[in-house]
Amino acid sequence: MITVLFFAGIREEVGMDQLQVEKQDITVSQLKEYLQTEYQLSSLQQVMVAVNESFVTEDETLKDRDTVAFIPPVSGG
Amino acid sequence: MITVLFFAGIREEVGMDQLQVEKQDITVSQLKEYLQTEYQLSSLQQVMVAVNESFVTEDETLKDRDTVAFIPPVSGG
Amino acid sequence: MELFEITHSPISVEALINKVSRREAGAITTFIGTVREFTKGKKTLSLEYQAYEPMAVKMLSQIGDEIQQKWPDALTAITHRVGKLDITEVAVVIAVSSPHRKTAYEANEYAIERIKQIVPIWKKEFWEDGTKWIGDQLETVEYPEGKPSKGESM
Amino acid sequence: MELFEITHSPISVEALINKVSRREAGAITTFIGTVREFTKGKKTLSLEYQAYEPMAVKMLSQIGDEIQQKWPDALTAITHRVGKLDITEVAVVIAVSSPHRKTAYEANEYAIERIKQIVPIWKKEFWEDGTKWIGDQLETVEYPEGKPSKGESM
Repeated sequence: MITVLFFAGIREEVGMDQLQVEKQDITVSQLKEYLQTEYQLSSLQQVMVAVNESFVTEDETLKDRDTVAFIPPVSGG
Repeated sequence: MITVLFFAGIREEVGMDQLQVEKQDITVSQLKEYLQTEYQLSSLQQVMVAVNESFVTEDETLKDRDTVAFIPPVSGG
Repeated sequence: MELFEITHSPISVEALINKVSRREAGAITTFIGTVREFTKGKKTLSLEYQAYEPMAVKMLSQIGDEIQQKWPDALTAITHRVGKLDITEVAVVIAVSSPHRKTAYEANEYAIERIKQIVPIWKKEFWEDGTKWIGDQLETVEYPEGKPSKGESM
Repeated sequence: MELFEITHSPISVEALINKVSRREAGAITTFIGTVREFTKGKKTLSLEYQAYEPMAVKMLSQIGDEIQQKWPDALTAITHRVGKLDITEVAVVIAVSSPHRKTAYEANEYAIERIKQIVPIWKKEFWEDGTKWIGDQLETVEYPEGKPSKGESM
């Protein structure tokens, strides 16, 4: 199982802070495709992805119990 | 009469904060020469000069009641 | 004492200065990011900051490590506030101490640039006619490498 | 409220920040010059600052005018302390606010450079083996023009 976290505009679009996905051994890119199909998300193209609080690339493979966060362009400061 | 102000190392060398000089219509350069002769001052070469709180050059002419300050290299900040 | 923090309360600039003050420092710079009323002519009523808090703390701490690599003499503390903020309220404070002033300025400016690149914090603007989550403010819409760079020193 | 001051008392950084804080500012930078224990390996016990006070205030104010010319968006406040100071005590605080951060950094650094050129304040160092009035710290012994330049914008 993978935990997926949403923030900012994506959180508002999805309508929830997080969800659990019953998958593993898929890539970040495959997870994105799955979520886009499942939730009709418009804004997953420009987001970065963090796994367990570290930035990763799209080809990172996800393990059971990983926490994936979608990070839209940041605007702190 | 001209009021002359001393600061920092020059103040310690002269042994006073200020003095009155009974002169006028002399240049800054002439005043320096006069003070160096009168007080055996070693350190008037590298100082800047302010008249009535504005920096001036050596050829500035001093009027009666001007306040002249010798400004050694500054070290604030 | 934590040098890198996310807080839900008002930030004390003095507290951050105290975190980096030390006998070998001759210079301390602070950057205080405040909520500005007008951005490109548009009037902001208030802001809301949201953070992925544990990762934001981790990234702030990474910025501290990057600064340590680039300017070994510098000591950095950063606190970013989240939640709703009014005009003139303080959103972020960066304090850097160093024996010499040049380093204190450079490292401080580096920190704010990096915050705007890699720290997962988002700003929502509230205007009279609506709201919007603001994207990347570095005028780059996409990350050419697919993720933010880790900085020269990493 | 005076933006440019010489004081004989401890300086409040918060007070200076408040002087420049305003609704149109998104960035405030501060520079805090503190008494450092070691300079080039030599241990300082304490410092004494002396100023030609009325002229120092006038020159600080001139620096403010120069900044206004170069960065019209910036608002600057500077307070320099005089008298005896111990290690880690604050000698000078410069606060600059601006809508954008770049200006706040640049104008702040300009201010400290100009203070070290034209403001009649002197520092006496107290060491274990003696004292000395410190000269110009910009590594230039003489002023080629016979007096400090008035800055590009003047």
